[in-house]
Amino acid sequence: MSKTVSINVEHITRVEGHGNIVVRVRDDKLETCHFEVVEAPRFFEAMLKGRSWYEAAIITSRICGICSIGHQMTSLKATETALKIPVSEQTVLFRKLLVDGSILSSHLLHVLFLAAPDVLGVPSAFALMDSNPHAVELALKTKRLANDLCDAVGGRMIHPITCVPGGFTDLPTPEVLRDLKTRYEKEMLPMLFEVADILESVAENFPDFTRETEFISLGDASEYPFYDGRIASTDGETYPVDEYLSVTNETIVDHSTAKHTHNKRASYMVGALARLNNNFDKLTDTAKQVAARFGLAAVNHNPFMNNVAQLVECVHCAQTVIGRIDDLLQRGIEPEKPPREWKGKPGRGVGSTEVPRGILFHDYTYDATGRIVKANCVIPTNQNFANVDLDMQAFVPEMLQRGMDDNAMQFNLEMLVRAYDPCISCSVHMVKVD
Amino acid sequence: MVVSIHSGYVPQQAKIVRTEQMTAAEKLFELQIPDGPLGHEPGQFVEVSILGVGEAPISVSSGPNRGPNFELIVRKAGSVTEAMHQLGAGAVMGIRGPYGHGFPMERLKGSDLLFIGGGIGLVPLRSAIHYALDHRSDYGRVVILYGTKNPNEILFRREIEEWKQRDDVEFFMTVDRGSPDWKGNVGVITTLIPPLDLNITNTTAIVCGPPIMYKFVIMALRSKRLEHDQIYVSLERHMKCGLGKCGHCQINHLYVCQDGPVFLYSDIQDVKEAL
Amino acid sequence: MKRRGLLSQKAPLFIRHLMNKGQVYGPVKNKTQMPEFAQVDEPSRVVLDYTTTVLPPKRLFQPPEETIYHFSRKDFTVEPAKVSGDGLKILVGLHNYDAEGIACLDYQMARGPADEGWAARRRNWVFVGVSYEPDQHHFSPSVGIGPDHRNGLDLFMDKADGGYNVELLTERGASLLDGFGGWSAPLPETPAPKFHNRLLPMPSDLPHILARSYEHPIWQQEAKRCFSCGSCTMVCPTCYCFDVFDELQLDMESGEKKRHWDSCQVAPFTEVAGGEIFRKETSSRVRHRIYRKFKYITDHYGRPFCIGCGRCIRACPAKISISEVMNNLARKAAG
Amino acid sequence: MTAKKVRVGFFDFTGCEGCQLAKVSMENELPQILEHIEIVNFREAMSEKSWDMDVAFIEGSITTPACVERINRIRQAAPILVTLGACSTIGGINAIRVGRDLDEIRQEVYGDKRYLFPSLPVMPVSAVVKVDASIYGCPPNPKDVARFLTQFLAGKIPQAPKYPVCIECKLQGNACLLVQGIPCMGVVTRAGCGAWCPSKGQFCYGCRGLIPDANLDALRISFEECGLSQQEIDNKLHLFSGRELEKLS
Ligand SMILES: Cc1cc2nc3c(=O)[nH]c(=O)nc-3n(C[C@H](O)[C@H](O)[C@H](O)COP(=O)(O)OP(=O)(O)OC[C@H]3O[C@@H](n4cnc5c(N)ncnc54)[C@H](O)[C@@H]3O)c2cc1C
Ligand code: SF4
Ligand code: SF4
Ligand code: SF4
Repeated sequence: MSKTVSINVEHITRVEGHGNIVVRVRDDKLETCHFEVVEAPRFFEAMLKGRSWYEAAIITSRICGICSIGHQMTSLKATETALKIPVSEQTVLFRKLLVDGSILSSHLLHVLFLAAPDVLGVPSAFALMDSNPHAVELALKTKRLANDLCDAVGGRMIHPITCVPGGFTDLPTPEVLRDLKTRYEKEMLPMLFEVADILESVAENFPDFTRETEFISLGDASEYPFYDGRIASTDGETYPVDEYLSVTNETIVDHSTAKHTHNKRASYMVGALARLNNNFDKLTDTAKQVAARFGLAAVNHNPFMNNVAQLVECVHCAQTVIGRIDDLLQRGIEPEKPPREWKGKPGRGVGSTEVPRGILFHDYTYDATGRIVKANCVIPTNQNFANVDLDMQAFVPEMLQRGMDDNAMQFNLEMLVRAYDPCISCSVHMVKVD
Repeated sequence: MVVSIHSGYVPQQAKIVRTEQMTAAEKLFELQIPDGPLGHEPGQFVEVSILGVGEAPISVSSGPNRGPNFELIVRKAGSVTEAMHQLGAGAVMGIRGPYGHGFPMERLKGSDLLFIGGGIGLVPLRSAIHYALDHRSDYGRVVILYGTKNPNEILFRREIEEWKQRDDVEFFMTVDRGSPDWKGNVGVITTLIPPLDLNITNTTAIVCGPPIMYKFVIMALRSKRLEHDQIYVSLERHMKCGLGKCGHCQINHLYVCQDGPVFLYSDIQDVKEAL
Repeated sequence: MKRRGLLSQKAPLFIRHLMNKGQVYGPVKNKTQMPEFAQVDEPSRVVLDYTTTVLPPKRLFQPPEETIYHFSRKDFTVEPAKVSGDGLKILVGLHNYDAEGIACLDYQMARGPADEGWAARRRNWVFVGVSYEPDQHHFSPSVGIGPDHRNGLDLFMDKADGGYNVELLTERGASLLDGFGGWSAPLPETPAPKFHNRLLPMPSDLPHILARSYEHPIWQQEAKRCFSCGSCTMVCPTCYCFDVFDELQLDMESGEKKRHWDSCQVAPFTEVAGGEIFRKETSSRVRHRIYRKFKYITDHYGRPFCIGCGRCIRACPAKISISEVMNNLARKAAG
Repeated sequence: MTAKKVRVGFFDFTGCEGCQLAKVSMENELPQILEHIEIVNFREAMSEKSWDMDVAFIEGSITTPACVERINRIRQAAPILVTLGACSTIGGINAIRVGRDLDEIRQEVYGDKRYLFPSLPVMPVSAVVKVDASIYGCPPNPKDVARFLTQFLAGKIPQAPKYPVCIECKLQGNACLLVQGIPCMGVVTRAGCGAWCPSKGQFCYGCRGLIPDANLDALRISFEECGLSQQEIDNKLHLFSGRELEKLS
């Protein structure tokens, strides 16, 4: 009996931003299968034009509230590179600390509020309150701790206040840092292990699906690279970040307001799984042990494992937070005096960091008055869309073969999209098309 | 040793004994406090609090001799007044006060009284009207002028009927804009003043209404040759504490909550921000 | 007057000594390295050499934000806020004009129904003054608070060569000195400080100048620059206006009645239901502030309700200067 | 309290989702809040949906014809409609592009495929439907959100302050940045954030929009004295308040 399937998920829930899943199978033939981004366009590159060096990070922060710290870091790096604004070692340490916090905060939100309901079989985190109150408590507490770290360093977690070109306008006191360190040791790590226990108990609910693809992230750095590094691929090559255009190759597709990207293959994946696949050996030992409990090792080609990779990164970050605070306390904290005025030469700068959802590029060209004449931002979620489409196109026939009904297929497809942790609001931006 | 502070702000519980919807926006509350009566002078006000929402200064509208309870008439104007409107008989609100200087009813003994109330301004005047009627022989003529924007906004309809019936009260009313079934005067309140036949040397005018009304009423009274020290006004201002501290109700050097809300016109005629 | 020398390096010892006598408050470095009146936990954090603080010491007696009472909506219980009335409190590093500012508010807070919070927090204080080097905004001598002014102070640390000469002014002050052995002989005096700003008129003339300046065009002129931001009044040691509001906890039952400083310079300050704003024009608000400093209360207090600290000038983003306004009015009145 | 829970829907339009995040970031408060409200529609956090609600919270600005349709539908369903965050309340950062030709921007970003993406001038929700109350800020301050909720649940429609950030800045005891020559927008910006940015040494960039009667002439003078060019001053004013400035002129 030949099968006809029509799946149409309008505004998929529990993802950041608006996207639709459209699948049409007629007489066993896959006619349409893709993920449509219908988020309203936001035109950030155009918004940046004419803006001053001290405003770029404020504006690009608003590309995405969830990755606002990552956008600020990337933006600041691009501006500092372009205008040659010096940055102290202390600034970099604090920025890395802030990035750790933002990774934790975002991953915990995604794993526990947005993705976990799928594997735990409930419709939302609110429903989880009845079925698994302890999981909710863990979620709230760990996230609070992640946010507290961001608040302390950035002034606030969403659209941080203190990060400006050349440094910080305000820094936490040693007392605050000491307190955070204790809480990360005594509370954060044990709670993350409990989260791991919960996920491990439902590990069989992660669908078994693999499709070979390329994984791209920062890499080739002295530590697990959230803040710095070269562009690295599981296909073996590395590239300097300012050659990112040759890796991303953005194109416009008709079914989506977000652009698609590809490198050597038809698509590539970015995000926690990509980072882990490229940098497994840089993880802390404890993080590696958590990965091992889920059979996760480099290179893993199951996109659903992205959620597990996020958990592994949480453990890693919680530990690096502790180390970095020790480091800062030992050095002693100097008040910073970031420049209020900057007279530089015109120039171009590319900044890249890893945000929770993958590798991010900001590319600014400044004129002599310190105003942006050209800007480009390439956002991780965009880089994943082509890979999501190809995954779906491979997954649907597999599911048909397993004899799944429409509902089960829809559930699995939504789960697949969520596994990528798409952050659609930031994806909707475009490069200047020449 | 630990000391309590700000006990002056602590409200006492007032129980709502009866409510009456007077117009679409105004509601009457009859309140009872444990050790009633309130002990207020006509023209004084209380700070009413709805815990969690806030406080609002509200005039005591009933006369001091009207039994253990007292009445407030509240216009729905914002948060606190809105919240009050949601309360019915049996509910409790907080009351502190009474505050301020009221109408000097003792001093006015023997005088003819001319009450001029515009809109909700009749609410504080009513306490003085009650007082005058409860001590009717102490006063000369009692004349009441009352104006509202339109007939729908008329307060105290039953009471007004009673005043009209009495032959020791002269009551005149007008509305700014009439309606098909309105038979009475149409026009602003100042139009009621010229026809009055007053015993000028022995009349005291008591005025309360919206800010814009005072100037014109006083002009009309002046052309009747009433002196500045024969006119009392009751003023409204933003108020937060009622204790002469928060500064919101200040008009030049005066605090409405402490020095007023009732002022002798001659005392404030040179106070620039007053009227 | 008894004077004893206190070498600079002994000052922390002296503060430590005071900490044994009572709770010590004073200008301590805050997070942004600015002196701010607060409790002293460590003598070395006290800043004795400063021009002015952003907020005046009134914040110790009327905190920027404070609880009036706690309530529960469930059973309508109301519990007034409490403060500790125990023990001696010592305020070190107070400038003489700020002591006068506290005196101004002592007067105002006791008028009519007394402010219980102020009264309770003002009990048991000993004030230890210190001299200061004026910046370009100070004009205290013009309102009768010259460098030798000692009103309201119990001890005074007069800056001298190499340290301070400590003056004993009251009995209360004397009791603080018992048991401190770190004195030296009186130190050589330093020249009296120079003031860079001043009021032209005599203090007693200020109300008269304002009496005839109500309709003066200067209010409109200043209003063009004024942001109505309220900073001038928020930092003024003799301002005391506040807003009262309720804060409910998320349990929707318990909450607090609170107050925080408010400013007559912002437009909504006089707004009533119906939208009427009684001081609608910026010019009327600019005028109101200055009349409050030099006329309204002055008429019965007998001295300016401004202590010349210059905080309002320092804090004004529009660079409006109360001394300049008064001087312009005085000049116009004279000429 | 056993009172019936208030049924709440959250709806997002064009924005960065920071407001969504601001809500779920109230970890300490969330459990208590959920005792008083029942969330019946919240795409980002849940899969079930209902349109039977007492109040709708709207995030994001109106930027496409589809947005207009959807917000009208929500307005019809919700007795009370509250905007949450700068985008829905004042147009937000999206309104940076106010005053620039929309087609030109689309061309710049999408090239000759621009026809695929219909777009309207950025609008705050109030430009399309009646708004009953607003929570300002980009992002909204969690304390402000909590304050709003408690007041709202206590039966009052909370109003945002009409005075500027400086009041709160002074309550914190900060020395003024503008006086030090740092171009702070606090003097013309609606308070309610607790002077979040100036208290951290950063100038206020006006995310809560302008106060009524903001003295913009004086602001221009002050900013010139800080060394800003006219273009920079315009940029600063248009960062969040593009829509509000348009209303003024
Ligand atoms: C001496 C006096 C006697 C009054 N007597 C009565 C009366 O008998 N009946 C009656 O209905 N009303 C009376 N009012 C007016 C009443 O106090 C206000 O309508 C009420 O405070 C509005 O509060 P709200 O919380 O409902 O409004 P809000 O939501 O707080 O505010 C609505 C508007 O009212 C303004 N407002 C806030 N607080 C006050 C305040 N304390 N006074 C005036 N406006 C304020 C606000 O600025 C805002 O513009 C009197 C006012 C005064 C000063
Ligand atoms: S008015 Fe200005 S100078 Fe005078 S006391 Fe107040 S802040 Fe100081
Ligand atoms: S720093 Fe900004 S917010 Fe603070 S007082 Fe100055 S102008 Fe106002
Ligand atoms: S200080 Fe200004 S920019 Fe910062 S949160 Fe407040 S209003 Fe927004």
